[in-house]
Amino acid sequence: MPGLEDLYREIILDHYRNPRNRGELECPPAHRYEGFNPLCGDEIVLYLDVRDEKVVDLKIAGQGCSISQSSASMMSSAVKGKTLDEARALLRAFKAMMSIHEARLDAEDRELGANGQGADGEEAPPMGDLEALQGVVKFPVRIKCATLAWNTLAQGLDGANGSAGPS
Amino acid sequence: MPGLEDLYREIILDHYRNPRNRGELECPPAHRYEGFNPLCGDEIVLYLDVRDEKVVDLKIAGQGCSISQSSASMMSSAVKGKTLDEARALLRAFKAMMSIHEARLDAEDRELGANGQGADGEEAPPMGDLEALQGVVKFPVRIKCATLAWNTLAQGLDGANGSAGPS
Amino acid sequence: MAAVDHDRAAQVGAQPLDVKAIRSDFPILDVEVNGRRLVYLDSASSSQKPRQVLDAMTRYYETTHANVHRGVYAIAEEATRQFEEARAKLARLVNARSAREIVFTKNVTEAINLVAHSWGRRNLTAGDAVLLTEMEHHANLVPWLMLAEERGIELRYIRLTADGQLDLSDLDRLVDGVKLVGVTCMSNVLGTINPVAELAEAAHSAGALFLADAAQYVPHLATDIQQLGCDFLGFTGHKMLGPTGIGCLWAREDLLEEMPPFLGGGEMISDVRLDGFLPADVPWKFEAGTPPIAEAIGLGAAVDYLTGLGMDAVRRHEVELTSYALCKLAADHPDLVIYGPADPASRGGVISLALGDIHAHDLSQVLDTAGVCVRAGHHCAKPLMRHLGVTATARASFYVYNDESDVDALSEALAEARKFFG
Amino acid sequence: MAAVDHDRAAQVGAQPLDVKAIRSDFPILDVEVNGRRLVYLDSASSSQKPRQVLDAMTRYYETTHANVHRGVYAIAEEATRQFEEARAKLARLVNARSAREIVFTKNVTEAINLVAHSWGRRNLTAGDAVLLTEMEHHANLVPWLMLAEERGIELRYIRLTADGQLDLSDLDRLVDGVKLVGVTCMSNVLGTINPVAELAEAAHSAGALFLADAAQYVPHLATDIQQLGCDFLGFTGHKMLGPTGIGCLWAREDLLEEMPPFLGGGEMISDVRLDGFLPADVPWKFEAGTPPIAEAIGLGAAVDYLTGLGMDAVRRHEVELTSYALCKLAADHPDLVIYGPADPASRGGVISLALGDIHAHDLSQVLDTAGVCVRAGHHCAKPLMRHLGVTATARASFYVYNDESDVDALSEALAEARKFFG
Ligand SMILES: Cc1ncc(COP(=O)(O)O)c(C=O)c1O
Ligand SMILES: Cc1ncc(COP(=O)(O)O)c(C=O)c1O
Ligand code: FES
Ligand code: FES
Repeated sequence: MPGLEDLYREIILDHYRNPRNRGELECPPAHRYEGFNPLCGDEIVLYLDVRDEKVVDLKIAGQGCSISQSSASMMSSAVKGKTLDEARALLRAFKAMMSIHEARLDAEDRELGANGQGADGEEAPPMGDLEALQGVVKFPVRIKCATLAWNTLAQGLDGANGSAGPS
Repeated sequence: MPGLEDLYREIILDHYRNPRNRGELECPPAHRYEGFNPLCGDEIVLYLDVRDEKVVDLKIAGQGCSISQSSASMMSSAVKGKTLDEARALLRAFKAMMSIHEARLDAEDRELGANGQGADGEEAPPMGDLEALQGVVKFPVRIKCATLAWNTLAQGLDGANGSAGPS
Repeated sequence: MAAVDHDRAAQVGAQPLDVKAIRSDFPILDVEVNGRRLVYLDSASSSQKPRQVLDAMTRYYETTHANVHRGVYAIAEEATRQFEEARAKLARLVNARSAREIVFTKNVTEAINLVAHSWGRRNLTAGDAVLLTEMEHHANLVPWLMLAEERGIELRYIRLTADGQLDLSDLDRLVDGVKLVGVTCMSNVLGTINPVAELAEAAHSAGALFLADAAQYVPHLATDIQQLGCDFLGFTGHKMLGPTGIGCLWAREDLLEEMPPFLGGGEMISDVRLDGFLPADVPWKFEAGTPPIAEAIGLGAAVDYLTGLGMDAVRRHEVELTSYALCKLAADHPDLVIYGPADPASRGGVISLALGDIHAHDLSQVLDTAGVCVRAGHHCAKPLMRHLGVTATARASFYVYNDESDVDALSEALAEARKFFG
Repeated sequence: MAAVDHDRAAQVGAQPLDVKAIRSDFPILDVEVNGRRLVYLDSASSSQKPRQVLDAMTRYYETTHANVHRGVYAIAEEATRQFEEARAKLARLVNARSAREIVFTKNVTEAINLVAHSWGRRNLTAGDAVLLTEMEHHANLVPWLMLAEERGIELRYIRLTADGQLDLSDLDRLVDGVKLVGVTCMSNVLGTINPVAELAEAAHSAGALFLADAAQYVPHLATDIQQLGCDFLGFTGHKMLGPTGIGCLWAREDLLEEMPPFLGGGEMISDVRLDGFLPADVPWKFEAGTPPIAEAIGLGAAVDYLTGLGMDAVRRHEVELTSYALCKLAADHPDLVIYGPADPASRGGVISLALGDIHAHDLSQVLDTAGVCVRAGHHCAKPLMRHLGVTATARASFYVYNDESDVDALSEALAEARKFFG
């Protein structure tokens, strides 16, 4: 039985109590993306300002539990100022860290060998504070909390791809 | 556990091997009625010739198991020559004998106090050979076999009622 | 302990429940979670099962399992007998006129879908209206939303008052011209017990039928459909000490007779040809395929268990426990928000709460480490959540095996949670 | 004993089953009927359950029951884990690409109705044709008859040859222009194993989808949906050592994605408003309400039991036993009519028979007094019965716990029956 301290690491509670990059950005130039966790009904709103293939600014609004809020806060710190490619690498690495359980439906069959590495064997970027979220995989129902902000970011990165620059 | 001899009394097997009143009657003057046992798909065809409120003749066709066939045969012997009222009394008495289980869905609630007597407390007519079918109630699935011919007769008596005489 | 006497149950002088003896019938209550005893406060989601129910099913499988209805050999006859006896027990439990009025389904959700598909598709066309309430469980919303989308029927809703009761001030207008009124007997979020008999009468006066979602009612209160005056009433086995995989629709026999079949297959036919079929008699017409046989027998044993305790005693116990909980929690936690009616006599043992700004899922997670199981989420009542202005609540709910020590454990765990996130 | 070697299973060198050891896992086989041991020959109706399956369900209820999917407390997480693990086991059993392709239903009848309602109502309109066979179980007839009545779709049928095989001489014409072909993998009356892969290919060539009713197949033969090439495949728990109250639909994920929901309620939504809803992801989109949780876990244990024996070994055992039975019964009873294919390699362990002019129900009743359980009736395949020109047959069927002594008991009991009615 995993204990509370596996889930609620000190750093997580810190990001929860003092969320970084909370707020809104003007659209345009930023874009607005919504993420929704159907399990609980919580919602995250991501404002993403991408210029010259770089995340020059981002803000987080919406509400959710401590895990989703702190994960969003950590994500915002980790991604801000990064190039789109760096952000994508981070996203892949984070999803891989979470995938052990989230992909359970697939992981149990022969299709998907989730092993915490990017599919193409690339080297994972350093995760920093984000490592603290690793404990979440022991609480399967909460994985969607941790990935909510990241799935919303994924939408944003796809969007930035599509429009290929600021709009 | 009831044994085979409770179900297949000698007299039943006799009626099964040598069915009485088997055949057809010309319609008109007779009427034709069909009875169907959805549990097994067996069917009985009853030809009923009623004149002056009396069953002057009847014949049985169709096919079914030994219980349904012998019950039909006994019914035909018991009813032939009887007045409609006598036939109805016999029908009621037979259904009451069978109702202990057939009406189980109702008997278990407060609506119906099935007690083997006509609803109005009338005296039951002598059952003769038909008593042999009493053992069937110990085999609930077979009750519909025993009552098949009688339910068909009921249609016929209702029909005779409706047209009030030969047609 | 603050005994409450408003309730009918209390007045008929039901014996208090011997909770200690009851607890010993529930093996799961001996389980330890994180080294603490299991404090199970999620019976509104699904109740635990007594030995008697588990034994009835195991005994059935070990001695007489066979497919029902068609076999002439002894164990098949016995299986059929036990299965149909379970139906009769359920009929008696809700005071049905006949066991033919009980249709076995897989859960109450299927029961309501059955009504929407079979009665609804036969009787509702574009422009017809159905009246529901804002506090319905998704089970009594989505089937009608699907029908609305497919058929263009109109859905109306009874709104809620500030303290979580149905706002009936507008009922006459709302009910005017509707064909069906569908209402939960008791809210699975707020605990509110709705005035079912009154609503059924209003429905009938307006020429509408009345469907009761009794998923939270039949397990907890003596249910008399004659007195409630419903036309359809659905409930579900796993919330009333029974197994998963079984639910019930009670419906007036004449309605069942007129309704077309729902699912097609074996058991529900009296004849099949390559170009058509004849349905069987009620209730089997609505039970396509092999039914949940062991589950029906298990549910029958659950009914025996509940009637052994006495439904009035069950209700009295829950009124008392809820009363204690409302007092105790409010006293211990001034910052605690408790949703729903304040009077224990007009509510069931379901308490939705919010502690400061701690998210319901975080709260539930922390309570779990103290062995206290409460549900966090929207409780399949998202429109009600929107009405309350929240996405989720934490919900504690009681049943026959809970007592004051469970409430005390909840209260202590809430204090721990406040400290943790403070 | 006449070993038969035509079968693939036999060729891969499966170990013979240790029937004695297997029998000791089935408590019901120790029951006595009329002072005789129970000779259970009705597994095609419903199989018996091993200890391992009953224990898995009891253990679940006694240690970790809670409603699945939404709870964040430990026992609810564990319940969810076990429930979804059962889904994964079923996916592996039929070689699905992903557990998302497995939808839990209450029986295979519901699985087929799900396809008819959800896929059918979306994709079939008046004049569209569906091709079935004359040997279908009512479960794969009535849903389509209902749709035909409602929608005016055309139903075509593959007829049968004299020895109870599908008559494929006309297949090209029959399949031309149809949208769906629905076929039983194995007849529950004749035992005929149909050429599913070939039929699926013919369906696909004609632009149709292929639905397999595998209720009698998955329990008895290694099932590989990739190799069979189906689009939908349904089967039912209680015929494969699992509990009542659960069935499965396997379907291609892209088809499930496109299909509208079937029943509406909790679990199957991702959002509900008073004016609409959003369905959840597959497979949950099709699982409205509390699912059969304990039943899924029990079925998972049944899968473990079967794969422990090895499906090839199961098949080999049944081929050998059927072969023995066909020889023995024909030798002992020259007046016995046995329906269906003569070659044990192209049929399952299902033997429909008629003894002289003794009615099937009388026969079954008399066999019962010798402890021999066989099913009498139309076996939910009335069109097939009409084809055979009978209203009922007596049917003996085998499973892993049967052996030659059961066949011997059947043969002796048939002799007694002949004497009784002679
Ligand atoms: C071929 C076939 N299809 C469908 C069914 C129906 O199964 P169930 O009653 O479990 O839905 C059966 C079993 O009776 C069967 O043999
Ligand atoms: C009021 C109400 N209706 C319907 C349901 C649905 O019950 P089930 O999931 O057993 O169909 C529930 C339980 O979740 C409920 O509380
Ligand atoms: S509970 Fe909603 S995001 Fe965590
Ligand atoms: S079995 Fe058909 S009438 Fe008896």
